[in-house]
Amino acid sequence: MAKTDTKGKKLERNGLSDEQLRAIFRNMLLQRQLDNRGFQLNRQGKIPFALGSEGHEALQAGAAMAFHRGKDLLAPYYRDLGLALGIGLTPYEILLSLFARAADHNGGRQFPNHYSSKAAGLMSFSSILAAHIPHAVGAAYAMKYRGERGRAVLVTCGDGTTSEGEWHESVNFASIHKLPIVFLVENNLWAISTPIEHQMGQPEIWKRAAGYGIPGHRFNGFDPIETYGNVNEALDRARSGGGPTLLEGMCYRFLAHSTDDNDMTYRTKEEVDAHRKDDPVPLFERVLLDHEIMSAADVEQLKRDVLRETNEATDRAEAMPYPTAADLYTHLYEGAWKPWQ
Amino acid sequence: MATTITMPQLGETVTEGTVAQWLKKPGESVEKYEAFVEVSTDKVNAEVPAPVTGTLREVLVKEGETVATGTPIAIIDEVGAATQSNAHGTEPTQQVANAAAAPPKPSNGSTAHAAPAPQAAHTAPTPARHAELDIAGLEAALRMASPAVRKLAREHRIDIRALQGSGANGRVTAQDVLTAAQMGPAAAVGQAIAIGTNFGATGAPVMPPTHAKPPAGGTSTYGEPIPGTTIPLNQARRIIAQRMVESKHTAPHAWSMVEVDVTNLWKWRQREKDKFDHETGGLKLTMLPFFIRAVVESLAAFPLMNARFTDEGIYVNKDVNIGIAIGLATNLVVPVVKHADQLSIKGLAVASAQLIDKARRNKLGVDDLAGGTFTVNNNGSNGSIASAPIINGGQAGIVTMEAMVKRPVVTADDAIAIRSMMNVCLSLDHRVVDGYVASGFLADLKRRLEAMGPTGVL
Amino acid sequence: MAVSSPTQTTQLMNNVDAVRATLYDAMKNDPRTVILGEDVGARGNVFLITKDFAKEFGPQRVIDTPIAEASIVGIAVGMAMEGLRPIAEIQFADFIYPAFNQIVGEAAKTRYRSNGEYTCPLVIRTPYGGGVRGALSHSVSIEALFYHVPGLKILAPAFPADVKGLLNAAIDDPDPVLFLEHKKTYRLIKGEVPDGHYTIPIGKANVLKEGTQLSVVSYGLYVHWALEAAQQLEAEGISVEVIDLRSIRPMDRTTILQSVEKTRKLLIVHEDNKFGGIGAEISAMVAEEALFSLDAPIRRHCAPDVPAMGYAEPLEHEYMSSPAKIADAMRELARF
Amino acid sequence: MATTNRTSPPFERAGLSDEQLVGMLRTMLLQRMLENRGFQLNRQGKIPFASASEGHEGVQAGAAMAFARGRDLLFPYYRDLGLALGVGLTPYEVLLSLFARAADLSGGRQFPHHYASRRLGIATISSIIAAQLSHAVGAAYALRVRGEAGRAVLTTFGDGATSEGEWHESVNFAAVHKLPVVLLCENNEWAISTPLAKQMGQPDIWRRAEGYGLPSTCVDGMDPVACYLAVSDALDRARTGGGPTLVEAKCYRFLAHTTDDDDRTYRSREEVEAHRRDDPVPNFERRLIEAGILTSESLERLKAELLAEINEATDRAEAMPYPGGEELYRNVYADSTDPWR
Repeated sequence: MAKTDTKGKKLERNGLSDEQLRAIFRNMLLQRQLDNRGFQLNRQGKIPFALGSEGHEALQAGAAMAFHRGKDLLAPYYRDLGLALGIGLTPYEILLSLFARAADHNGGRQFPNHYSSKAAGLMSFSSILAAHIPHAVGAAYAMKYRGERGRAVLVTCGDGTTSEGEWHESVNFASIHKLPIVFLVENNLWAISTPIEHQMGQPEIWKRAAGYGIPGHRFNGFDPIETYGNVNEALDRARSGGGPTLLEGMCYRFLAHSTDDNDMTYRTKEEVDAHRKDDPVPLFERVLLDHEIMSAADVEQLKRDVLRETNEATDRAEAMPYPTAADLYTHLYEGAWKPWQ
Repeated sequence: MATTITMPQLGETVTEGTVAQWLKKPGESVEKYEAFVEVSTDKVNAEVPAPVTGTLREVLVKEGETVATGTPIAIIDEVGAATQSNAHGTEPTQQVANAAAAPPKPSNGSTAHAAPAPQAAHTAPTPARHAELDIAGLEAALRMASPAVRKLAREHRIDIRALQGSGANGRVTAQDVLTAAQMGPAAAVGQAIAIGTNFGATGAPVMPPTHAKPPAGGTSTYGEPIPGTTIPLNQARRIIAQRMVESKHTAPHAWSMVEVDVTNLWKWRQREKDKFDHETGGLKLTMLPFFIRAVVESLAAFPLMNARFTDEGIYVNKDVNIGIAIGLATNLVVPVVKHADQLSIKGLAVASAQLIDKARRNKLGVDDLAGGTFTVNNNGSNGSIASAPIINGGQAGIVTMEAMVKRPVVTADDAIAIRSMMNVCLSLDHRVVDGYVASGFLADLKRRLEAMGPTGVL
Repeated sequence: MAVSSPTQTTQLMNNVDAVRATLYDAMKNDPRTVILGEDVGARGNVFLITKDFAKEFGPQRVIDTPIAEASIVGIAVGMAMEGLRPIAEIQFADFIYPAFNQIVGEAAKTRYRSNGEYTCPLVIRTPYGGGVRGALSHSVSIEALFYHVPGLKILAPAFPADVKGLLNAAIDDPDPVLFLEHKKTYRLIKGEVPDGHYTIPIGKANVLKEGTQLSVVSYGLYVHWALEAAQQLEAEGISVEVIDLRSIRPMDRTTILQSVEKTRKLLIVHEDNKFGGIGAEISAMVAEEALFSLDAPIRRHCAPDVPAMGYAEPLEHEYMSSPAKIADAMRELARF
Repeated sequence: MATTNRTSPPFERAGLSDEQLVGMLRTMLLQRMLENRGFQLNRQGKIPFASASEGHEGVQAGAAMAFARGRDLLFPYYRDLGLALGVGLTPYEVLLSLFARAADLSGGRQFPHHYASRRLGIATISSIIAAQLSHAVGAAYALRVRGEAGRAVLTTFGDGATSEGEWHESVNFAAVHKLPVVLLCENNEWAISTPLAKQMGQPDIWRRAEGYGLPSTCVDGMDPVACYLAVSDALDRARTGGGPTLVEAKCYRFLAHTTDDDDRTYRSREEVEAHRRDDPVPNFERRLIEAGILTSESLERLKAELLAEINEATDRAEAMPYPGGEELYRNVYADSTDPWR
């Protein structure tokens, strides 16, 4: 897997400004901090469940930077904390979702990390793998049908999801109609306990693109800049009527699938540690330092800010009320819930 | 010691009662005067208060079972009393059997004639096997009674067992109950005139044991009369038959009729009715109170008409209590206006209206039904212009108001005029009075009625 | 017909015409409306319901999809989330199972799981039902599999005027609606259909025939047969009330109860098999709400509990009811 | 487009004996004559429904010849009359299915051409597109688990079926486990009224194979010998542990989808006539005559024999009884049909 250039060599920044690079890094730190907070709260017994996206930070921060807020739509899956943050969700909103408070976007109905925000262009999705992909394709169809140039849909999923029939049906439909959509697979090599080699007969998801007649690319998802470059190019193609692209970003799932999972039952510590060497957060930190985009002091300050922000958001969210029992009955249909009239 | 409780006689001439519901279960304690059983009879239903304080030891009559008055129905162990030998338990039950085997003579004789019972499972064909068959019939009928049938039967106070089911396997259908309910009054009209004040005359329902509060009153109802089949007797019909025969056999009936010009009375009533309705908050002013007024005045003039025959002699009643026959949808009851001679027309109007209302709401109690000395029947409401009513046992006579019809009549001054004419019929017990008195009474009544209106003070 | 009024001009249509006319108006009047499904475009649907739509409205609005039912519904869900008014077609109800998750797990939950932020105004049309020699995979009834699902609405009109009024209501509805069209009635049933746009309220049953001795509740093809049977019985002096549910979820409690309280006997007739069918819910509801109106056990006259009707004529005949079979069921209950 | 690699090669018998070659022609003729009979009976009002596979004779006769009777398993779809005949189904059995008689293999339950015969190794199928794929893969897995080397599963499907999620899921699973299954696509360019261009984003189904890590071949489906070669290679690979192969045979559907369909509504006569030039039946007749394997006389005799056989089978089948109504309740479960206990 290609490593990001370090000190000495010129930094290929794919047109990203220092400010954007710092924003990406901030997103990555925030993401890791919030993931960590979720696990802490779970171990404290304050929340029943949390999901980790550790290892996906660079991929998600880079992809989010290519996303046009207010124009593009994001159809994510449940491991997209960084994408959600990157397109505008606040730590407070993330914690409302973790605490399942009434003020959460979904009124505390959904699992953590199942964000939806019409304002942010973040489509509602369920925990069912690949179920959101046809929705993204439908949304892309709506854009194309209305002739909305300059808009595209970014739909993400893990490697395991590519085995779902709906993934195939969706990519096929999008390719037939040349829809403005980017299929971004965050290949972290593990579907809970199923490794990629049990997921497919050959390990490269991007190769499926040819079978649909669309472009496909694979990139190093540990490198936010490379990620940005690929996603940005694909989104631009989609926005300008060039049709769909299948992207495969390689990363790794450092943590267990969720707080309910023990990954040591199916993979070795050695394997995890081997990948730790590629951990995108310290890696990118070094890049920023080497190229003097941030000073060590800046980094420390940033980390403190992120922690403070996370702590404040935690306290604020925890203090918010739960939904009431009556909320169970709202928003089933427009109007009253009546199986009998 | 143990006290045996017997089926009370709720109202004169009532010969049997039905245990509607046990309010206490064996083993439960009961205070003196505390209601412990609900009994319904031909005419009324009532909660029976305990005569002593103690524990209900044993229940001798099942819910829904009908037994003769005086039959032991329960045993209460008085507080502190040692439990008695179960002779008390068994003996009374034998009494039930005996009571059933040997009911009052007249009923036995009378019903025996008209009591073929092809549908034994649905009714008690003869008093002789009455008690036990009621239970069998009860079970058979109730086993197949749908929720709707049970509900309708309650509403209309129909004895499901008495009906001939038109459904599969003779099941009583909801429609059967409704048909019966509609036929009720029609079936009752014939005897209504005669049995007006006879409290035992119409049948009481035997309600399902599941039923909580059996309403008062009752009716004798029938399924579709199917030619070539025999409609089984129910309790009510038996008693009606018994009363008719009894009265007709014991009291030699004499009959007479006069024609009355009620043109002015009618005008008067028309003039007063709206004002009356308004003043009384909606009570209806009918011809009945005017008629009763005239009757009580005539009775005052002819006290022998307000008497009854006894072996010791003719007992002349102190009070003038007028029974009014009221036909209901499913029944005919005869509540009594007490001291009718002390009431103005308006008073009579209110009193009768209240009784009618009570009757319609099944709220008549024993007192409302007891003590009649003479009976008035507004038979004309059925369109009849003449009828030969049968006297009610223990009274000297009964008068009917027949239908009022407009007819051309020759007036005193030989003119021909359209007048509202009404026949008044009288049946009297010839043992009490003779034709001379009777015709005098009728002439007096006619004069009073024709003198009423077109104006006056109610 | 409930919707006809003397002032309205009407046209004689069969159910295919009614669906077509309604879809046509929807396409004409609302550019947000798109139709997607297998063979809906060039072929104009296998029953020719969308005949020539593609020519008039273009392939962008009349989408011939690949053979992929899960995504037909799933893509429609996404379209609905993003402001289109998709009308998805499942070519035969028998093909709907791959889309089960998209209908039950996604469409029906979209509004709920987003706490009202996202909605799914979607119509899924599908021809269902037998009697057309459709064998095991072109004749099933699917309503019982879906009417258990909160968040979904299910309609099954039987008459052309109802088809139009309810399909309009479904298209206007802000929530997902499964719209069932009985394929045997497609060309068999004709009726006057009012001109112009009108809707029939979802959840309102229709008393097709008043009666006093027996209530019959049905929908779809069997409503027509129940009506025919009821007329037979009328001649025999048995007065039967026939109710066309039209809407399966939500369902019209009031009309059913009023009828049962009047007739005291209830017969539910449907083509779907009995066990856990629509009749089960109606029976339970009536038992809960109107026990003391019942003068007989509630009866259900439904298909036998076998997976589907066989292809051979006698197998289909055995599976399907008929006016005669329904009349017998009515007589038996009336006799009770 | 599909007509590309259709260059009719110099006569290649691929090691097939004269008898085998004539056997293939016999199957092809029988298939076409039986289908014609199906349409005749439908137009006579004697049967409610018939479907056609005219244009598929070549690929089916060739594939059937590669199929090892008594060893391999066949999971066909509803357009595989020729395959069924080729693996041993008799015209009489086909006509019982058309007439839906009690003696039919499905007892008259199934649509025509939904054959199932343990004797011949033909699995039971529904009319549901692509539903047989996962079954075939499961059967192949069973062969693998039971260690039955030398056996393979042949499953067939149309081009439209490749769009189904189940197709994707099944191919992927077969690839992951290197199962002994051959996935034969009879690409006739039309899914009822939907042309290939609306079925997928590029015209070659075989190109999908790489995305699953499968070998694939594409053959002229109008050439029975070429199809025999491709399918027998694939089957041999499968039987010897070489895993699955995706074979695309490009053919054409000459007739409407079924007796209920009118293809004039969606395709031009010109298109159909253009493909008639590639009609496999006359072409193969000519090739056998040119190769001196048949004379026009022996060919006529063969046709006369087949027609007599079909006529006889028609009369026999028609004379057979329908299943009784009670048959409806059989075989719902092993035991009672009653849902209550």
